[in-house]
Amino acid sequence: MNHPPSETLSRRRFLKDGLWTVSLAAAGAAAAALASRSRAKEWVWQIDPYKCIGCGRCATHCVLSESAVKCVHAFEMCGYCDLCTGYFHPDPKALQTGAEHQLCPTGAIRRRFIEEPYFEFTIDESRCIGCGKCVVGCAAFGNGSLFLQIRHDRCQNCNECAIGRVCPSGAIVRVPASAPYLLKVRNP
Amino acid sequence: MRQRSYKQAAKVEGGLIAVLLALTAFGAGFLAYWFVDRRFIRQDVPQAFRYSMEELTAIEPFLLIYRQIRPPIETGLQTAVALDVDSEGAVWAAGDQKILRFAADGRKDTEISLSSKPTAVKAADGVLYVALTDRIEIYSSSGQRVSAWAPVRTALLTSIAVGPEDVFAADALNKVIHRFDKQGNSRGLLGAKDSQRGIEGFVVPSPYFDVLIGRDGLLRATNPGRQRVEAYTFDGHLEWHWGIPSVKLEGFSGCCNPIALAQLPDGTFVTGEKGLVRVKVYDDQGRLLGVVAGPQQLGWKGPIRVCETPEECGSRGLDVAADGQGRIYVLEQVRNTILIFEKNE
Amino acid sequence: MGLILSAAAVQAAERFPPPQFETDYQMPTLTTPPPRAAVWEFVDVGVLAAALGLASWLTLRKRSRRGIAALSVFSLLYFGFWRQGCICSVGSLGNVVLSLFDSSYVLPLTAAAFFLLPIFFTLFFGRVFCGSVCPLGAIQDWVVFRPLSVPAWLETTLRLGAWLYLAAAVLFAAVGAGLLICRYDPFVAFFRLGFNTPLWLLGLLFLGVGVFIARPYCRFVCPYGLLLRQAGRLSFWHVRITPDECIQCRLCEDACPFGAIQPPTAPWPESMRPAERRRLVFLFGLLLVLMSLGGWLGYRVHAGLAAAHPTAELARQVRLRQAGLIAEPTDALRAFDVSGRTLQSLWTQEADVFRRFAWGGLLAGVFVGFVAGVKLIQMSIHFKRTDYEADRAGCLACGRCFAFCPRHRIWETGKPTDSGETS
Amino acid sequence: MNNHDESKYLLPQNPRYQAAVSSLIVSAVFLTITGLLLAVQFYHLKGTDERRSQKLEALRHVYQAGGTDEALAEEIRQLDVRYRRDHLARLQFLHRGSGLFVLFGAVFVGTILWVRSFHQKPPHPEPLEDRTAAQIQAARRARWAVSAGTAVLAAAALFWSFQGSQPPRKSAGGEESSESRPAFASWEQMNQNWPVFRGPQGAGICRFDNIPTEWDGASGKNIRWKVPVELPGHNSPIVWENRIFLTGADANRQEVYCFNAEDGALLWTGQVPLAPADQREEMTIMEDTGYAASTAAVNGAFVAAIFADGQAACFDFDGQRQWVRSLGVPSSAYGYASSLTVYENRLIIQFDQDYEPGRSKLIALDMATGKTLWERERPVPNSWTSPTVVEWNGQMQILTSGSPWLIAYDAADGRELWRLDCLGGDVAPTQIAAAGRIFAVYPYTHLAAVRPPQAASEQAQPELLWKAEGSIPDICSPVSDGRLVWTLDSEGVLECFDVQDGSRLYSQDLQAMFHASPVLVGDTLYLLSTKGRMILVRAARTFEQIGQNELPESFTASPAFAPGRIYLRGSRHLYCIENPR
Repeated sequence: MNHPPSETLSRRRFLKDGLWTVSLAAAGAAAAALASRSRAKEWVWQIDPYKCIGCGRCATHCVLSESAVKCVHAFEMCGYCDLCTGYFHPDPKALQTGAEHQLCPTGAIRRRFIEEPYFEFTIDESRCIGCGKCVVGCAAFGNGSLFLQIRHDRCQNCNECAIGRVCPSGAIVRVPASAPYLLKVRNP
Repeated sequence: MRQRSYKQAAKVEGGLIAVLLALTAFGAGFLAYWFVDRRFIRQDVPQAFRYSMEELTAIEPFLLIYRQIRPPIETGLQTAVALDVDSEGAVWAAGDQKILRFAADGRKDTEISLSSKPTAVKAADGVLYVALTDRIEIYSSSGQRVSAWAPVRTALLTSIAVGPEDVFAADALNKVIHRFDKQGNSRGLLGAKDSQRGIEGFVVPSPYFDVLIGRDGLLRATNPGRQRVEAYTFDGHLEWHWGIPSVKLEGFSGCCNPIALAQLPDGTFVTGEKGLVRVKVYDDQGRLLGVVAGPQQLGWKGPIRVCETPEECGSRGLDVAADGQGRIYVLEQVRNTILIFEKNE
Repeated sequence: MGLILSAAAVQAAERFPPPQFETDYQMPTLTTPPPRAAVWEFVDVGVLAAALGLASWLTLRKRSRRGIAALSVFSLLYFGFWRQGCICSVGSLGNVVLSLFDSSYVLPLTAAAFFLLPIFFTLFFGRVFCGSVCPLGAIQDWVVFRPLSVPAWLETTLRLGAWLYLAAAVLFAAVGAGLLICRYDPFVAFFRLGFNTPLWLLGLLFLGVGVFIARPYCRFVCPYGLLLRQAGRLSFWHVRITPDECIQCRLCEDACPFGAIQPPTAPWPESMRPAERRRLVFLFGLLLVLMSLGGWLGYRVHAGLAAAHPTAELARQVRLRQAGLIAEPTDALRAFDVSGRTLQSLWTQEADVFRRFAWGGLLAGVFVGFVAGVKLIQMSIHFKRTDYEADRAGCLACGRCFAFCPRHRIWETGKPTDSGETS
Repeated sequence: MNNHDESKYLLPQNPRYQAAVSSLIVSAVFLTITGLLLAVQFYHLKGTDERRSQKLEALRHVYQAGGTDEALAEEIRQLDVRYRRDHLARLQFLHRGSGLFVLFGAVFVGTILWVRSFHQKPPHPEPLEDRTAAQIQAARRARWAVSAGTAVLAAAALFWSFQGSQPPRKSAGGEESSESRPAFASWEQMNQNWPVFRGPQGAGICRFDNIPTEWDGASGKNIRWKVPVELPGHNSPIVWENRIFLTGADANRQEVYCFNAEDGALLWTGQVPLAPADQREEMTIMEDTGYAASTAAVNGAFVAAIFADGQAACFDFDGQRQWVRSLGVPSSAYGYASSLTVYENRLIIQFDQDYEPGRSKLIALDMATGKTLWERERPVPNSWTSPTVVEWNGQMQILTSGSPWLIAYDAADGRELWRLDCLGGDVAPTQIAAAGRIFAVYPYTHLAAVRPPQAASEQAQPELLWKAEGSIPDICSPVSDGRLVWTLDSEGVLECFDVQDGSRLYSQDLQAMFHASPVLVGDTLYLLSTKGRMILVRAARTFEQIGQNELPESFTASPAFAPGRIYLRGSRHLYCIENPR
C-alpha cells in the first residue's frame, strides 16, 4: 500500500490514528448493534382490505404510471349476484354488459353467466387501475368479496410508498415479504 | 483523457453561481411544496374513480311518516341477530348466545342463555321459538326450555313464522322454507325452484332471509336476490310477488334486499334494507306508503366500514318487527341497538 | 380485546358460503404473484461490496480515472436503472433511524449492509462510494461539463442546508412521519423511467445546475454524504494527487471541480496568535449559545413540523369540522367516521405525536446549532499543510486530479503494464 | 487563454471535430424532441385522460337517469373503447419514450465529452498571489458567511414559528381571547351572568332589567331567534356574556353546544366520549331523565359538563376540550341528574349514587386541569338535587340535599361545616338560601326551613325552624324573595308560604304540568309549563296571574336569563326572547 512517506510521527498524526481507531471501534459497535437488530427479513407494502375505504388514490398516486394496486376477487366470498353492485352502475337500466351500465371506469370487470341465477365476475388486471370504485360498491351492498391489493409483480417496493403517504385511512402497511398479501378470506 | 484548467473568467462565475443557486433553491422549494401533504384536504381524485352514495341517502322529509319515540334500547349484545315483539309489547332480542327481553319501558327484565348462537327468534302461542343455526328450540317466556326439535341437516334458519298449526323456517343456506307441524315434524319444503309451478326459487347471497304469516293467512317471504317479496300458500303455491330493484325509494336497493319483513296491524308491510339502510312501509301490492327511517335516522356513516379486525367488518344488516299498536322496532346490527318508531299524527 | 375475540369466534362461524352450483363450475382462485425473491437482496449486497472494493483498488492502487468512470457507469446502470434506485445507501439512513424508533419495524439485513458498508470503506479508503458506486453521484458526475469553482466560504455555508436536511430527515423518520430522503430523491424518477411524477423535473434541475456546479446534490444536499464526510476525515488510506512526492508545481491547483484540493498552508503571522486565541474562546462560548438557540427554535417550530404527520393532520381536520369550518368531509374524516375510533383515542395519539415532535424538534435544533458552531471553530483553526492535498472530507475520489500531476504521468509510464500485481 | 487560440482557430477544418459537433447537435435535437413528447404525453396522462373519464362518467349518469336512449348508449360504448385504447397507448409511449430519453441523454453526454476533447487546454496556474493574506481573508470570509447563513436559518425558523400552527391544546385561533382571560371570574361577575343551574347561587332569582313579559311562539312576537338543538337533553341553558351553553346526548353521542347570544349561531360543538359500553349497559335511564339531565356550569374561563354515564369534560370558550374525567357510571334509580356548580377554579360535582349510602361523594375538580382537588364521602343514597354555593357571613359554603341529610361544606377545602336530618325520599328539588335561612324540600312531604349555625364554630348547630306540609314538589325547586317562599309541584299546584313561620298563604292549581323550576324576576314569578306555557304570577301574599305566553313545544329545562332576555330550551329548539328595541 502506498503509505504517505512516513514523516516523524508528529503529535497530529498520533492523535489522528488514535481518533481513527476509536471511530473504527465506534463504527464497529454501531454495526454490531444494527446487525443484531436486523434480520434477513424483507418488508413489502400491502393494503389492509379491512381498513381501505376505496378513496381512489391508489389509481392516482402510485409512482408507476399504471398503478401497482389492482382489484382482486375472493370468489368464495362472492354471492354471484345477477345485480352485482360492484359491476353495475348504482341504478342500472338493464343487467347487461354494455359500457353504459358498468360501474368500472375502465371496464375491467368481466361478467360471465354460469347458471340461473348466478354470474361470475373476474378482474381483467390489464385494464384495472385500482381506483376501488367496485370495492365500495361491493362492500356497500354485497359481501365485500372485491378488494384492493398491491400486486408484487408490479410494485417497486419503494422505501416510502407514495400511496401510503396519502392514504386517508392508513390502510397501506409493511408486511413481511414471506407473506406479502392481506387477503379477505371466508373463514378468518 | 487530456485535462484543462477550470478557473477562468472568474468574474462572471460569481454571478452565474448566484443565479444557479437561486434557481435550484427556488425549483427545489417549489417542487417540495408541490409534494407537501395538503393531504386529504385537496380532493385530488377524479370523481369518476369514486363511488358516492351520499346523494342517495337524502330523503324528502314529507316521506318520513314515522318518528323515533324514545331513546334506542342498548341491547349490549356483541352481535345482535334478530328481534321480535310479543303480545304484551315486550321486545325479544337474540344475539351472541342469549336472548334478552326488554319490557315496554325499555328495561331488560329477562335473559335466556342458549347452548349456541341464535339465528332467529319468534314470540308466538305465548312461547318463544328460537332458531339456532340448524334447529328450532322452544322456550317459555320465563326462560325454561320447553322442547327442542330435531335439527335440519346443514341449514341456516334465519327466520321463523308461526301459523295456527304450522311453523315455517326460512333456510338461507338451501334457499328454501321448511314447513313443520307444532311438534317439529317436517311437513315439506316451500319455494324450491319449480318451473311448472312458475317458482323461480329464492336467491340469498347473504345470510338474510325472512318469512312471516300475513293476516290474510298467506306466507310472505323475502327474495333478496330478486329484490322482491313473495306470497305463498301454505302448500307452496306462489300466489304473487311485488318489489322492484332500484336505489330509488320505491325500489329495493343493491344486490340483495329486502332482508327483513314485518307486518303492521293494518295489514301493510315493513321492509328493511341493508347497504343503503332503509326501513319502509309498503301495501300488499308493493306500493310505497312511506319511509320509517333512512340512512340518516339509522346512523349510516358511509358505504364502507373500517375495522381493526376482519370480524368487525362482517356483514351487518338489520331486523324489523311491529307490535299491536303499530309501533315499528328496528334492530340495527352495527351498534346493536333497537330503535322504536311511531307514526306521526 | 376479549370482546373482539369473542366477536371473532361468532363471526367466523357465520361467514356465508357461496352458492352450490348445479353445473360443474370450477371456482377460480385468486392469484398472488410473489415479490422479488429474497436471494436478489443478497446479490445486491454482494454487488455493492464488490463495487466498493473495486472502487478502492481503482482509486488507491490503479489510480485510473478511466476505471473509476467505467465503474460509475456500471453503478449507474445496476443500482440506478436496473434496481431503480431502491435500495440505496442514501435512503437506507431512513430505514436505520426508523428501526431504532419503531419497534414494529425490523431492519432488513440489506438495508443495514447498504448503510454500513460505504461507511466502513470510507473509514479505510476515503469516499470511494461517492466516487463511483453511488448511482446518484454517478448520474451527476457525467454532466460535469463546465464546472465553476465555488468559493470556499459559499461551499461551507451552503452545506448548512445539508445538515438541516439531515436533521429533518432523521426527525421525520424517528417520529414516523415518513422518509424524506426517499420522498425527495431527485433522480429516482429517472431510474424508474415512465416519467409520471413532477419530481423528475427536480432531477432535471439538479442535472442542469450540475453542468456548472459539479454534483450539487452530493455537496449541498445529500445527508448520507455528510456522514461519509466525517468518516472521510479519518480515512486511513486516501486518494493522493501524487503517487509519490509533491513537487509543488501547482498544476493541480484548479484541477478539482469540487474544490477539494487544498494548497499548502502559508505560515500565519505570529502577531495574530493572541487575537485567534481570544476568538477561539469566544467561539466556544458561542457554540453553547447557538446550541441553546437552535434548541429553542427547534421547539418553537415543532408544531408546524408536526402538521406533516397524518395523525396530527386528521386531528386538525376533526377540529376544523367541529368548528364548522369543513362542510364537505374529507376522505380522512370519512375514514375516521366509518372506523369505530373514539375522539379520545385520536386526541391521545395526537398529543403523543406532538410530544415526540417537540422533543425531536428540540434535539434537531440543538444539533444544527452545534454544527454551525463547530463550523465556525473549524474555520478559526488552521492546520499545517506542506503539500497539495485532497481534502479528506470533501474529496469524492473521482480521480480527475491524477492526470494533472506530472509525477503521476511519470509513475504511470514507469510502472509495469500488468499494474495489478505491483506492490 | 489567448495563447490557445490557434488550436481553436484550426478546429473548424478538422473533420473529426466537425463530426463530433454535428453528432452533438443531432443528439441534442433528438433529446429535446423526445423530452417534449414525453412532457406532452405526461400532460395528457394527468389531464386529458382524467377529464375523459369524467366525461364518460357524466354520460353514464345521463343515460341511467334518462329514458333508454340507444344512441347515447352506443356513444358511451364507443368512447369507452377509444379512451381506454388511447390511455394504454399513452402509458406504453411514456414507458418506451422515457427509456429513449435516457438513451439519447447518454448519447448527448457522450458527444459533449467528445467535442470537449478537442478543447483541452493544459493547466495554467496564475502567478502565485500572497497565500497568507488570501488564506486569512478566506477564513474570515467563511466565518462571516457561516454566521450569516446561521442567522438566516434562525430568522426563517423564528418567522415560521410565528406563522406556523400552534400545538393543539392551545386552541387554534382562540389565543387572543383566551390569553387575556383569567382562570376564573370573580364572585361579582358570576352574579352578573347565569353561570349555573337556576342562575347565580342557584337561587332562581333574576336581577336583570326589562325582561320580556309578552311573547308568542305562533306569531313569533318578541322571539329574537330560535335555533334547533341537535341532541335532546333536559338540562337548562347557562349564559356567560354573549355565549350560551347547553348539553345534549343520546345513546351514542354526548355533546356540549355553544351558541352565540346575538343570533343563535352554533359557535361550536364539543364531543364528550362515552363511558365504556360494558359500564353503560348497567345504566338505567328514565325517559324523564335522559342522558343529559345535568346542567353545565361556567366559571368565566371554562365550561364544564357531566352526563348520565359519569363522563365529565371541560372546554374553553373556543370549544377546545381541556380534559375528560370518567367518574364511573353512577347507579341511579332514574339516571344521574345532579347539575354542576362552580366556585372560583373549583368544579363541584354532587356524585350521589346507589340505593344505600356508601359510594356517594362530593367532588371538587380543578376546572382548568380536571385534577381532583378534594373528595368527601356523603352518607346518602342516590339523589337528583344540585349543589349550590352561597355566601354565609363571609364564608363560602356548598349546600347539598340528600336523603336524609342537608349538609354544608366549606367551598374552599370541602370540610363539612354542619349537617341536619330533615329530608328523605328521592330528593330532586334543589335547596335555596334566602332571608338567612335555607329552604330544602322533602318531596311529597314537607318544605323545611333551616337556620344554619350563626358562628362558624364547631359546637354551633343548625336549627330546624319549621316544616310546612302541602302539595310539596317532587321535581321543581322552590324560590323565595326573602319574605315569601313558593313551591310548585309537577302537577301544577303553586303554593306560597311565609318564610317566618311557614304558614301557607295560598295554594293554587295552575292547570298545567311543570318540570322547570320557577324563577323570580323583580316581583314576578315566571312559571314554565311542560306544554310551553309561561305563566306570570305576581310575587305577593295572594295569587294573581298577570299574564301568560305560549310556545309551541314541550319544555322541561328551567329558563335562563340575561339583561333584557330570556333563553328557553325546548325539546327541539333553543329560544331567545327579547322586547323589541
